[in-house]
Amino acid sequence: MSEIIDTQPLALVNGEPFTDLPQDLYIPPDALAVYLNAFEGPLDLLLYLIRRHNLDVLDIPMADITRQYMDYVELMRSSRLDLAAEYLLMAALLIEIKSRMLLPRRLQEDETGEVEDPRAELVRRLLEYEQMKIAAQTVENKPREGRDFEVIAIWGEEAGKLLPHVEPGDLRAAWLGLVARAGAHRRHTVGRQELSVREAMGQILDALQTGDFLEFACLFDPGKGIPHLVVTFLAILELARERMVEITQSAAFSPIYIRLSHADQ
Amino acid sequence: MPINNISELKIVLETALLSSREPLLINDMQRLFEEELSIEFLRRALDELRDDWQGRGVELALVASGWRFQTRPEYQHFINRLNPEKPPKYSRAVMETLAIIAYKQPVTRGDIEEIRGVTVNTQIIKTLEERDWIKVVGHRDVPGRPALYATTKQFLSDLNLRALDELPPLVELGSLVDPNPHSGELNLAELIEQASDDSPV
Amino acid sequence: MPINNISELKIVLETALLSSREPLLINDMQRLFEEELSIEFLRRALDELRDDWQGRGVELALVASGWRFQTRPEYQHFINRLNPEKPPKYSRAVMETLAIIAYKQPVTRGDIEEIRGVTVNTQIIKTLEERDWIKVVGHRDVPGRPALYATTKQFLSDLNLRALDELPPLVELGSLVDPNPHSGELNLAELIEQASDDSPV
Repeated sequence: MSEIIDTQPLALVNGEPFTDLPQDLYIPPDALAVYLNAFEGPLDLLLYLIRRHNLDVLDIPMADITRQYMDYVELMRSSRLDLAAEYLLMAALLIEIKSRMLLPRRLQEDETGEVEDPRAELVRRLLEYEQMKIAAQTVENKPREGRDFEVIAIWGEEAGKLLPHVEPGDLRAAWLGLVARAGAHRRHTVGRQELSVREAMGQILDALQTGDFLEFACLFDPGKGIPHLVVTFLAILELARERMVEITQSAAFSPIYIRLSHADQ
Repeated sequence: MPINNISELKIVLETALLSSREPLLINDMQRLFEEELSIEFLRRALDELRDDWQGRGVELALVASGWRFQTRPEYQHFINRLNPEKPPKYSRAVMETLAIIAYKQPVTRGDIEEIRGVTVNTQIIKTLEERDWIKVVGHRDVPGRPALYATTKQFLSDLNLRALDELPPLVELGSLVDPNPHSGELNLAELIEQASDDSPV
Repeated sequence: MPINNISELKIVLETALLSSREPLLINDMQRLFEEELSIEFLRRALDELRDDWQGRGVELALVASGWRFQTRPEYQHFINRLNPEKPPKYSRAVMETLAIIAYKQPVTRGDIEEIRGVTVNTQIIKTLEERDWIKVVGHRDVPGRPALYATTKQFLSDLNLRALDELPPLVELGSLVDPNPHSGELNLAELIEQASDDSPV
């Protein structure tokens, strides 16, 4: 959301009591981006405007709707152009329809014998979209496995014998599910570098399992290249920071020893 | 161990259905027995079994991929208390895409974009594919040969449906006018709330 | 929905036990109900339930990790005649615990609980240890000296990975999954706060 909002004027929104909206539905620019996030696209916004005014979709007053729609798009354009692209396209369409309606009607009939209304195509799209919007809600409300009911599969010998299969992608999916549940504000990024360090931490702890002191230098394998040495070093620092290992050195330049914290206990 | 009567048959069917991870078709159930049992006999046993489970927290249901035991939604709140984790809620974009595929299948991504008026994020398609609710069933014979998507049996089963035609019919919107005429005085918070609320009507 | 009598209690227990992937302890079962039910009451209901299931192909059994429904061995040969089943799946709880250990190792149980927001069942850790996918690699130097878990070589080879950094990178899911299940209840202040937050939603 942040990308489509200037943080500075946002305070203004908070500062001003926007409780009553005038008839033309003017929305302050800073709130607009927030507001637009609630829409799935230009059709959704257009539908909303029409529904808000309690207009019959089949009889859209093009001039009013176009003007209002343009107000939105103009506001949007000033804050974020790429988001506005699809909305601009719709604006162009609205204006085209409007201008065609201003032209003298060509008394040209189509196959069904009706005079072509420039709004027809837009109306068709709006109705189709709204129909799908309602359908989406219907599908959402249907009882769903895992949310509204569970499938039964009790323990059997066969099931006990076979071990579940796990793919790396399943782990990622599990993690993403976690992040989604944890909420929008917490961001868990684990970079490749951090992972390597985490892995090295595990390996070092493993090497220290005996509880004995190991010499600092033993933990490094120069054959694996400089990145590996750096990662190992970072891992040791991280282990020390998280107080998982003790690092001791009796005097300057004497060997450095590492062991598990409280290995003697 | 031959099956002598319907009670014995019901016990075996119940055991198999309770322990199977996947729904069972009548064909599958015929394979449970050494002797050949007629479909009518199995069908009758299943109907009786379904009646036997009336009034319990678990029911025997027939869905797209076969017969299965499942909990009744009325008992979900007990189970949820045991397991406080909530399954993810899909965004409106995902649900709209799913609805279009379900009702208009087979469709290409372009078809979906045409209806929604916005580009369809690849991630949306992926999410639905990973859930095993949609799949590619072919390609349209136009330049670029775009993939045609359709819903899966899994989708129907997960929504407790036997077939696509059990989805509620689409609402005809010929002259639909907002049933909630607004008062004229609007409040921004309310506006946003309404707009972010999923219910369209 | 308060529990008025033992029949109602039995229905709920049966539903929970049939749908749970892991055995349930009496403690777990107490969590099913809003009101506090005594262990004796639950115990009595379980005994009755066990009796009710006499003579069926499925039994209610008390195993080391709790109560569960399981198929009676005498009926196994029927089930074996069905196709070899698809391998079972780990529950979401197990998968998430594994994901946290894999991506954040070494971690304590407390770390896992903090990320998942729920307590970690001992059974989950046991399942992963028995699979030889995780192990204790040390203890954190804080009160209680909790065990630090990390993934094993076995885990990498079973997942066909050479090193941990071959795990799929974690890309943010964007807004596909609604992070806020109560989006209907959003108010303006909250929305603006979210919008000004730097973290992507």
